[in-house]
Formats: sequence, C-alpha cells, structure tokens
Amino acid sequence: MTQQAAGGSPGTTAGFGPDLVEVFGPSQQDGGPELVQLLTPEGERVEHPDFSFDLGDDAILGFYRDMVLTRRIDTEATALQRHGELGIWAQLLGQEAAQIGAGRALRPQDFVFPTYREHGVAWCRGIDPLDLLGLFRGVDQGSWDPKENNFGLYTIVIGAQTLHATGYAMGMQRDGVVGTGDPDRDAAVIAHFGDGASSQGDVNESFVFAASYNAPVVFFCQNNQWAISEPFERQSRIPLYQRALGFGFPGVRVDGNDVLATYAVTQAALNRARDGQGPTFVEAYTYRMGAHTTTDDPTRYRLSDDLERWKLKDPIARVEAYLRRNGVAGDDFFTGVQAEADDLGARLREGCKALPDPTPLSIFDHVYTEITDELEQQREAFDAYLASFEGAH
Amino acid sequence: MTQQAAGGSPGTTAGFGPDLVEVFGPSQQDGGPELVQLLTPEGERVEHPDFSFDLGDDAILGFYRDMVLTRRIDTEATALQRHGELGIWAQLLGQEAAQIGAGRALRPQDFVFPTYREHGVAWCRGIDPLDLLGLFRGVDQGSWDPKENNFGLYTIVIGAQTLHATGYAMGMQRDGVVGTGDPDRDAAVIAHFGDGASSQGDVNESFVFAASYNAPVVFFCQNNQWAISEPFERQSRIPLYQRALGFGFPGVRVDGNDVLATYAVTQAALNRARDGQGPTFVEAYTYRMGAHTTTDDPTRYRLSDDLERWKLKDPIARVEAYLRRNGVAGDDFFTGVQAEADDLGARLREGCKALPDPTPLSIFDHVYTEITDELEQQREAFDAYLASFEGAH
Amino acid sequence: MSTQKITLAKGLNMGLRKAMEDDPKVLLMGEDVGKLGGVFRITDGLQKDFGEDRVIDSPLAESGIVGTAVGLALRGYRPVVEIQFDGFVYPAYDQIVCQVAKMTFRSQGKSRMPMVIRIPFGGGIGAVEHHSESPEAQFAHTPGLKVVACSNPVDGYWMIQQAIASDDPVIFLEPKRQYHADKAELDETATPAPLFTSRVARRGTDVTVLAYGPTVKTAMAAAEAAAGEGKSLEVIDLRTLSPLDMAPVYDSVRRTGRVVTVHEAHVNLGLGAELSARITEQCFYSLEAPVLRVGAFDTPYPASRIEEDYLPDLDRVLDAVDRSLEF
Amino acid sequence: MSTQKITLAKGLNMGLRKAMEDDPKVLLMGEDVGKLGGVFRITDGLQKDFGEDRVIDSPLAESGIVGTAVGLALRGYRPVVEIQFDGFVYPAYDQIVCQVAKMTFRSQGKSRMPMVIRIPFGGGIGAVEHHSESPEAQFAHTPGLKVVACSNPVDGYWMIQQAIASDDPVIFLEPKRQYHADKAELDETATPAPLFTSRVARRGTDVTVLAYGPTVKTAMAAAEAAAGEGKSLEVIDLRTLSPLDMAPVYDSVRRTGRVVTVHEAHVNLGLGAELSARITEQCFYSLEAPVLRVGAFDTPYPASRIEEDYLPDLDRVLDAVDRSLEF
Ligand SMILES: Cc1ncc(C[n+]2csc(CCOP(=O)(O)OP(=O)(O)O)c2C)c(N)n1
Ligand SMILES: Cc1ncc(C[n+]2csc(CCOP(=O)(O)OP(=O)(O)O)c2C)c(N)n1
Ligand SMILES: [Mg+2]
Ligand SMILES: [Mg+2]
Repeated sequence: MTQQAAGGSPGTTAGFGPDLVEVFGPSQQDGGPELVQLLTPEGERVEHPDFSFDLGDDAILGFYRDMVLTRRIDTEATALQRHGELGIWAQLLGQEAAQIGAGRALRPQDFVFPTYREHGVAWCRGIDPLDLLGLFRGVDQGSWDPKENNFGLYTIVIGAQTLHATGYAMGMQRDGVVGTGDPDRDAAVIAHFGDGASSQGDVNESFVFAASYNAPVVFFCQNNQWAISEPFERQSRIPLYQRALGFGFPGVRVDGNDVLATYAVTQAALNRARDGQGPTFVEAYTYRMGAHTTTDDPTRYRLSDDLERWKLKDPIARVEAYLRRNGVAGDDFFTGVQAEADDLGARLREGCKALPDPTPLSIFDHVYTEITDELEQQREAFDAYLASFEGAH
Repeated sequence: MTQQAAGGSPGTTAGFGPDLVEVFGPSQQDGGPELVQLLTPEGERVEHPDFSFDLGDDAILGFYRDMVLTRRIDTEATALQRHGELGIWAQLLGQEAAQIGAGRALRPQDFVFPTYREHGVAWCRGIDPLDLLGLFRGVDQGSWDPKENNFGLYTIVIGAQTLHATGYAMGMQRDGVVGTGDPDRDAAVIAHFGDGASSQGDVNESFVFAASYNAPVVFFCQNNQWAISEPFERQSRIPLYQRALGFGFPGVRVDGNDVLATYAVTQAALNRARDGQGPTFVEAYTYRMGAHTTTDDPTRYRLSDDLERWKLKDPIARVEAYLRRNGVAGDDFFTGVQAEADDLGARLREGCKALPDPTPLSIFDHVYTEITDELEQQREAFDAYLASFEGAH
Repeated sequence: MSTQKITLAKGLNMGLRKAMEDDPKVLLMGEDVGKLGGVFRITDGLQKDFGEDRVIDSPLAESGIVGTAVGLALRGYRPVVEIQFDGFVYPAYDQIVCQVAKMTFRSQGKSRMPMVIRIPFGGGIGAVEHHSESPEAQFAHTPGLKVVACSNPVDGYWMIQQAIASDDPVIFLEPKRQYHADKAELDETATPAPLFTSRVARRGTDVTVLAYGPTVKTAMAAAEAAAGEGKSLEVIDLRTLSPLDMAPVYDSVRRTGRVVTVHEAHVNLGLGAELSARITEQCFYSLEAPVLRVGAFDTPYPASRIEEDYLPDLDRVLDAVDRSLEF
Repeated sequence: MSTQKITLAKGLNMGLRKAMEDDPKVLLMGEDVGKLGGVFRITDGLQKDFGEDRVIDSPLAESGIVGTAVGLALRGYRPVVEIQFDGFVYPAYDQIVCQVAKMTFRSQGKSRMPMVIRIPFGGGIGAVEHHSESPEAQFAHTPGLKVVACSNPVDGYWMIQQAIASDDPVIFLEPKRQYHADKAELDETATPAPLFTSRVARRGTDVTVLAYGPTVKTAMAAAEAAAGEGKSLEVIDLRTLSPLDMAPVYDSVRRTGRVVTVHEAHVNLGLGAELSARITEQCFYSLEAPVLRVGAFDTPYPASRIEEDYLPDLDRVLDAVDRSLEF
C-alpha cells in the first residue's frame, strides 16, 4: 500500500521527467553502470575513462598488507568481544578496501572525521589499533589526540561529525591552506558516514553548508547496504551519490570493494577540495559482511544468499589474485604478511587485557578544562565516601 | 577567500562532471531557462510543452479577485501593525500569484501545511482573514480548526511543518485515499516553505521520508529570494528545484509571479501525488516585495534596483493586462473587485480591534486535553491571587 | 492460566500487541522496529502480525520519525515511536518540545497529539557513549508533555497501554537495564492503577525513598538491607514524573520526616531538585532533615568500566539514608 | 571620557568588537548577523569591519551552525554563535548536549570547545510563539556546558568578553527585553568581577531574592517597593547558572532565613528547584520558611496579550515575599 500503483492519467506527470526508474532492480545489484571500478572481483585491472590509478605495484602490495592487517584487527577484536574483553565491537569485515583506499589517499595535513567503524582509516593514520579498543572495552571514549594524527575521535551519534568536518574545512579556508597550489600545504577534510546516516538532518545540513561556503570537504559514504536491519532502500530510492547533485556538487559511486578505484576516486575528490573546488560526495558501494556490531543478529533480517554473492567480491581476495596472477608477489610475501598479522593479533590480545581501567575519581576529570568548585566538592565527597569502605571489607 | 580560485591541475576533476556553473549569473535573473511560464509579465499567454492551463477565463477572473483581495488583507494588516493593533505582520506582497495558484489547485480533501506567510492559501481554503490576525495581534496562536478547512495552523519554527505534512500524507496512504482513481476521494498534502527553510535538517528529512514511502505530498517552496537578510545564494548554489533530484523525485521551477503557471504546475504535482506517484518539489520563483515582517528593515541589506526590477513582474498587473487586452473584463469588473476589497479592508479594521483578549486564566486551558491536578492548583492559586487585587485598586 | 511470568521486555511487547489489537489506529514507528523487532526486541513479531503499514521501519532520522508521527497524529493515528537509545532522542528534541508538546495548547484543543515516545533509558549495560542517558528532567520541564517511567514487567504491560490510550503525548521511559532481568507474574485480567499515579512499593516509617524506573530496584534492595539494620524505609515508585503525583509522597514524608531521592539522572536540576523543592514547601514543619538527593554526578556519563561507580547504587542510597537519619 | 552611557545591546556589541580585536581567532556566526547586524542589531557593523570570514551569515539551520562551529573550534577558532531567538535553539540541541558539552570530557581534555552560544531569551516583547522562551534549565542540567545570564549593559560588555575567553563552552543568555531598555554607565578601564560569580545587587536583611537575566530588574523594583513598606530585601543577581556560585547565596540566607527565587522559566524543574534543594540542604537550620519560587506557570508560553500575566512581575514577587514573611 505504501507504494501505490501509478493510477494517474497520462499527461499529469508531464514536465516532471520520467517516472521513477527501478533503481534497485537486477541492473543495480553490482552497483549499476555508474560504478567506478579499476580492479574486478577476479583481480583483473580495468581502465575507467575518468579515474586512473597512478601508483605502482609497490603501493598495491602496501594496500594488500593494510587490508590484511585491518581485517586482523577486526577479527581479533570480534574474538575479544566474544571472550568478554570488549563490551561491543563494530566490525568492518568487507569494508577494508573502502577504508584503506580512502585512508591512503590522505595527506598528513588532511583531517579525518570518522564514524565508529573506521578502523582501516585509523590504521592508515597511524593510530595504534590498541587505542581503538578502549572505547569498545569501556575504559575510555577514544584515547588518541585528534591533533596528533589529524584523526578525530570516533563519533557515535549518527551524522554529527559531518558538520564538524564542514566546520573544520571552513577553518582550513580561513587558515589559507586551500587552493594555494602548494601540495604540502593545501589540505582537505574527509567526513565518513554510512548509508543510514544519509537520512539525518545533520548530514544534509552539512551538504548545504559545504556547498554554500565551497568548503574543502569530501563526504565519504560507505554504502554497506545496511543500517543495522534496514536495507539501503529505506533511506533512498536512487543511488546515494546522486544526493550531492541536489546540493550542487558532484557525486560519484565507486566500487568500495576495489581498493584501487576507491583510492583513485578519493584522491581526485581530495584534490578538488585542496584545490579550492569545494565538496565532493563519494559513495563507496560495499557490503557489511558481518553483523552491525557484535550484539546484532543479522539472520533476523537478511538472507544468506546476499552474503554469499558479496563474498565473491571480497576486497582482499581480488588484490591477492591480481598480485599472484601478475607475479607481483609470491608465497613469501603472503606468508610474511600473515606472520605480521599474527604478531599484531597477539599484541592486541595481550594489550587489550592489559588496558588499565580508569579510576572512579577520574569521572570528574576534564568535564571542564579546570574542575569547578561545585564538581570539586562532589569529587571530595565521593573520595571520602569511597574511603569509608576501605578497611570496612 | 571562502570561494577560492580553482587552482587544480587539469584532470583532477575528471569524472565529477562540469565545474560549478555560474547559476546566479545574468542568465538566472529571470529564473533561468527552466522557468515554467504561461503568462508573461506583459500579460501575454504563452504555451509550455509540459504544462498547460486547463481552465477558462472565468477562472482567471476568479484568480484576479483572489489576488487583489489577498493583497488587500496584506496591506490592511500591515497598516494595522503600524497603528499598533498587531504586534507584527508577515507580509506576502509580491507572492500573491504563487499562493493563489497553489491554493486554487487544491481539492477540498487535500490538506495544507502553511508557514506564517500563507495568507493567500488561507484565503483559498476559506479561512476568515480576520482569523489570521489573532496570531499577529497576540490574542491566540491560530484560532481556526485545522480539520474544518483542511488547513493547518501557521508554523513558526522554520521547516517543522514539512515533516508533519509528510506524516499526514503517510496517514492518507493508510486511509486508502491515494491512487484509487476516484477524483473525489484521492487526496494529497501540500507543504509550504521558503528558500531559507530548504537548509533545515527537517526539510531535507521530509524529502527522505516522502521519497522512501512514496508519500502523496507536494513540497511547495516559495523562493522569494530572501530569508530575512540572507540572499538565496547563501542557501543553495543551484536552482532549488534541483534539490529534489538528489532525493529521487522530480522538481520543477515555475514562475511564482504567474498565477496560471503556478496553478498548472501545482495541479500536475498534486495529481501525481493523488495518483500514488509520490512527492514532487515545486519551486515557485518569486520575490518578497516587502520587508520580511513589519519589524524588518530591508534597506540594510538589499538594493532598491532589485525591487524595481521585480515590480515589473507584478503578479496582479499582468493578469489585469491579460484581462483587459483580451476584453475579458472591463472597468466594471475592476471597480467591483476594488469595492469588494474596500469592504474587506473595513471589515478587517473593525474586526481586528474587536478581537477579544484572552483572559489571564485561559493560560491554563488546553495544556493537556484535561487539566491536571498540578495545573488546577496553579490555576486556583493564580485565580485567588488575581482576586486579591480586586477592590485593592 | 490467567497469570504468567514475564520480563519487562515481554510485558511491553504484550502491551503493545494488545493496544494494536484494540485500536487499528495504533502504529509503531522507529529504527529497526520491523523485522529485527528493535535492538531490544520490544516490538518482536509485531510487524509480522500487523504488517509494514502498522509497524514502520523509519529512515535513520529521529526528527523525521517524530515529525512524521506528528502528521500521522493530526490525521487521526496514534503513533508509538521508539527512540533506539536515550542519547538519540536529541535530534528529535525540537519536534518534541516545540511541536508535540505545544500542539494541543496552540490549537486550543482542536488538534491533539495522542503520541507515545518510548525511550529505553538509563545505564548499567556496559555500552559506549550516548547509550546510557537519563533525559527525563528535560522533558518533565516541558509543559504539554506527560512523562512516565515503568519499573517492572507488570507496570510495563499496563502502563504502555494506558499511555497509548492517553490523548496527550507521553514520554514513556523504559529502564533498559531491566528489560531482560527479573520476571514477574502478570495477571491480564487485573485492573491496573491509573497511569498518572505513584505507588508505595514498600511501607516504612523512618525514611521515605523516592525512586522511579531503574532505581526502584535499587531502592527496594536498600530497604531490604536497611531493614536488616533496623531501619525502616518507605519506598515510593513515582511512575509518573510529569505530572507528579505528590499526595502519597507528602503523606509519607509527614510520617517519616526524612526523604532521599534516587535517580540516574544528574543531581543538578534532576527530578530530585523538584521533589525537594515541593516537599520542603509543603512539608516544611514535618521535615527532620533536608531532602537528600542521590543521583549521577554532574559529569557526562563515563566509560562503562566505571559506570557502576557513577550510578547510584545500594550503598549510596544507604549512605544518604544514614546521613538523613543522623541529620 | 572614560565612561559612556550604553544599552545592553550596545554593551554586547562593544564587547564582541573588543573580543574580535583582541583575538583574530574569534568568529561570529549565525542567521542574519552580517549586513543586518542580527535581528536585534547586536552584531551591528561588525561584518563591515571584520569581513565576511569573521562575521559569517549562515544558512538557515541551527544544527548546522552549531555543528560547523564545533569543527571550527576543533581547528583552533573561537566561534561565537548567535541563535536568533530562544525558541530556535532546539534544532541545535543535539549538537549542543552531545557534542559541544561532551567534547572536552570525551577527549580527556585533548580537544577543547571554546565556543559561546548567545541566546536572546525571555519574554515581554509582544512576540509570536517560540520567541519568548527560557530554556536555561535544560542547559544547566547538562554537564560540560557553562551557563551564564547577563542582566545589565555593563555586565553585557564584560561577560561576553569573559565568555569568549573561556576555554569551556558557554551558553550566554541575553535578556532580549532589556536590549534597548535602560542605559548604564560603562567604564571600560574597570576590572570586572570573574565570570562565574554571583553579585549581591542590593543588600537587605529580611528576605533574599534570587534572580538573573530579565528578572533582576523585577527583583530590584520589588525591593524598592518593599522598602517603602518597611521590608528589606537582599537581591542577588546570580549571573552564573552553571556552575552556580552559591557562597554569597548561603551567606545571605543564613542572615535572612527566607528566600524567593524569580525566573521566567517554568517553575517545575526550573532553576528555582535546584536553588531550593541546595539551600535547604546547606541552610536547613537557618530557614524560617521554605524557599518560595516565582516563575512562569507550567504551561506553554501564551499569546502575547496575556504574557504579562504569565511572567513573574513585581506583584508576584512581593506576594511571595509576603508569603515567606508570614510563613
Ligand atoms: C542519532 C543516532 N540514532 C541512532 C543511532 C543508533 N545506530 C547506531 S549505528 C546505526 C545504523 C547506522 O547505519 P549506517 O549509517 O548505514 O552506518 P553503518 O553502521 O552501516 O556503518 C544506528 C541506527 C545512533 N548511533 N545515532
Ligand atoms: C528554526 C527557526 N530558526 C529561525 C527562525 C527565525 N526566522 C523566521 S523567518 C526566517 C527566514 C525564513 O526564510 P524563508 O524560509 O526563505 O521564508 P520567508 O520568510 O522568506 O517566506 C527566520 C530565520 C525560525 N522561525 N525558526
Ligand atoms: Mg550502512
Ligand atoms: Mg524566503
């Protein structure tokens, strides 16, 4: 009933363009004809008229390593949650290419506003993966300094960070680090968010502001097809990259399981921003292979068929196929990366358990830049209260 | 500085389509090539390939009368504010065609969600203009019953009503009054808002919801070029009707000073909605000839040139020219409408001053459907308090 | 088999089902309320039985959800909105305080807002930021809204139905920590107390403890512990936060002369402040000690490893009881 | 010529100008703050002198304004946001309570939010709905925010500069009714009191009256009138609502034993509730009467023709003073 049959008399739709096209039909199952791809699921390099990958095989080896290690962070963290060491974990399984492609396109002076799932981008920014665990273990709310690696704290409230990103980009404009022509100086911001987030007022307002001020920001949306249990179709009935057209800046849909394409497209978008040409929307078309988080149960709402089909597009497998087929890397390399991953896994397991719990009194720290008298009194009273139990037990 | 020169190397923008076109250049001053027009400022009928006006000259006489009377309501109310009888008034001067065209395209079963400036639409819905004054005089917050004329209360919070409209339209879907093919039954909602409002999260969320549920709602935006002191360019760098494309439904820009075109386009959009074809965005391109409200001083922020240019496009003058030129109406008709306007003016002046002030105790009415004990106590205490002054003076 | 043992989650689910059966105008809306049954499974199975038009998965936008619910209410529906977590109600705050709360007043009763906004609230589930908030004071401060909090499975079953039947908008707070915790015996043939009433959960003579939602359990445990030390606590489950049902409170305070309020919200300008002010005003000469307030500290909700230090617990309640008695 | 007579609007305008001169990182943002100088002209002339990059006309979206201000603050700027009217702060509520308020805490002090959110607040200007709200309690209930209210031109000049200098986010409330009302003598060479302190505005011995923002004037008038009847009121202008500066209040209450609070916000869960709770807790044995609260009724703001009945006025304050004295 919510999708009534078109009962209109012919002519009434004149002037409004063609009737709604079936954008979710079979033709869209692979992302549709507009999908930018440079490496097929089978590992074959293809060319695209507008976007090209300008790095060599060395870089691809690096991307491969990044993706494998990122996936290992993810599987380790998932296991740690199963063992009760983390309260929850937001898995990125399947989204490695989207994140590494985007993350490696960044320059040091760029700034990143992540969601809660940007473990791969964090990796590229040099955040110690152990630091990512604190939030999910419940010992902190993100312990890195955003200024150190130009990587913001994870944002839980869906979409809020897209406005922060736009404001930060406005700050860059005011700092004169946009459009100077100096590649070491010109900077941009990347705002990460999901397909679900695209429905939030904040996200659309960030498009308005970014367009209005021509701010140097790339809106990087990982359309992983799901917002918890809701399929992408609930959020939009047209491909998401087209949202940008309604706000007057370009959008492009890239194969988010293709690290080369994601890198190339994100780099081009970041260049536009750094050059002073304003915002771009990048839709990385991908799939959330895992659950929404470790507390989610996707069997309640999606078919395993879907998952199986996407497994064939695995972002890591296709790079491996490319590297092997072209003789860029042999078993040695792959074993080496695997060993590195194992070491990383072990370090995470050890490190996670060793993460210190905050002290109760730390509750009062950093509410303000300096504690207020009011809070100092609460702190002292609580201290005395806690002390009253010592020896009592 | 906020609009940096494009300093990018060629190639970096590949794939993102053409660089930002100058949509606010001279070519856009008349609304641009996409403007749907059926009656020129000189009063000449023109045809449009997609939209046609399907009523006769009788209807045009009616529109003329509507517009003149609506303008009179506006000038009377403005005068009443100057005389201290109203606290404030939101003028519609210049927007008569947009409102009458939209208002007359409605059927009784349709529902309207207005802003604070929809006096012309209110007129079409049969709201007594005197009832419009209560809010601005400060005696009530809208005294009509939305259910009686299917015309909602004025909404002050920018954009909030677009979501109400979408929800109401979802209710119509559930009531089975959409796409049945019965013209007396099929219904739609129209949501009014301004160019400024298009930046609000709520408005964009209403686009998301309306598209997602294919709700029978027409988003009718009067782009009067200003949001108080901010020119349209602050809100969008492309024509506003194109916003809809980003959400997957059609948008069209109509000459909002042309009552025939506005009628035709709105009717077509409403028909789409009633037929179950979902939402449409109509941008009525017009101009706020007056101040934002009676407390505003537009000389602080805009040039009188602009105003003079728009005066040539007056929505009423062009209909008068048409009627006279084609011998549809002569002096008798125009004098008659003028006399009617004078009567209306007199009635408003008298009526406004006679609007009763609410009683102090009415503060407690209708906070809830039944007064709570808590409020009853406050009411009684206040009653006693007020009584304590009686005789004291 | 007129009774069965149910959890709070089950009570709410049964209550929603009953309300939907009784009135075809009742709709459920929210994120993931359909196939998933909500992240807490409160709407489990309802979309299957009532269809997608009555159990509506919404786009991810809280203002949109509440705003469209306003439109549906104006069209004659009775929407029941689920906010996924307390911390995500804020994008909808404008629609709630400016539209939902004011529509009846603005229209002089011509338009009504029979809407329920369900909010899982409170902490203690080991979650990340924004998932453990207690926003009730902000809503209780807003005229036009009614605010209630259930504390147990049986109240969950009845109160949600009563809230849906109300022609006024109701903010319906559900202590998420209790969803799948203790079970209670539900008799579906019983006659429930009216919605906007408090309940004396335990009789006592020394100190009155005022609690609601998740802290009722804490207060009851404290009363049990105190009884062991010879102190008799009277526990009142407020249930309704706006309007407040003060009569049983005043009655109790006039007997005990001492009051401790307990909530998970920040103490500063939390419900305890209003309770203290009213009690002091109405029972000035009965009070043997000032009303003492136990609640979350006036800091943001901390990382979950120390949330139990942050939240009021049995010991903090007992400590306040002792301070009150020693005053 | 070291002093001049100025209105509150002028004081704020001068203060903003001074802050912008002193620190190039200070930016103004909001709707119509540029050429128009804001609907109340508080930013009059500033865009002309500091340019469009420092006085930024924003698209019409409050969440967008505050959200981009967060980003600018993270980049090292000190944004001063103007919310056009109190009733329009709610679309930005989520950004304020979840982002602005929590950023310092979340980042353990690594990120700061030196942001000022200016809100013209309160009623009495004959406006339509949503233009006369008093939302302060909601912000004061939110840890991480600081909340202040100025009441006079001189405070306006100093407090806005102090707020901008603060590294914590400050909700800055301006009594819009006073903008263009009384003038006061400003000495720009004076040394202002610290921002987060209350001020005894008038000494007295019988009853302590606590006010802030627009009600300070009411309280002072009441004190004047009461003096005529031989009653001596001490008036404290709270100035800071979060944190509260209670020392001068307790000191006063210990002398007078009686307190009346006055604000335009709803009584239920308004600042008066918190003041009452704290005073009762700290001055229990000094109180001769319960703290009495004068404020707006617990109803939405009414149509403006009866707003003066709705708002606390001199008579309502005096009535409460009498009730306190007679208690
Ligand atoms: C404002 C807000 N509403 C609801 C939530 C709960 N929530 C967390 S993740 C999520 C789905 C997000 O989907 P999407 O944007 O597609 O990102 P993904 O999780 O797929 O990466 C929801 C509803 C939230 N965090 N914030
Ligand atoms: C949420 C909100 N923010 C700010 C305002 C103050 N305000 C009233 S009208 C207006 C401009 C509206 O511009 P537009 O949408 O173009 O409509 P117009 O007044 O031109 O008809 C503003 C900012 C408001 N009413 N609501
Ligand atoms: Mg997703
Ligand atoms: Mg406008």
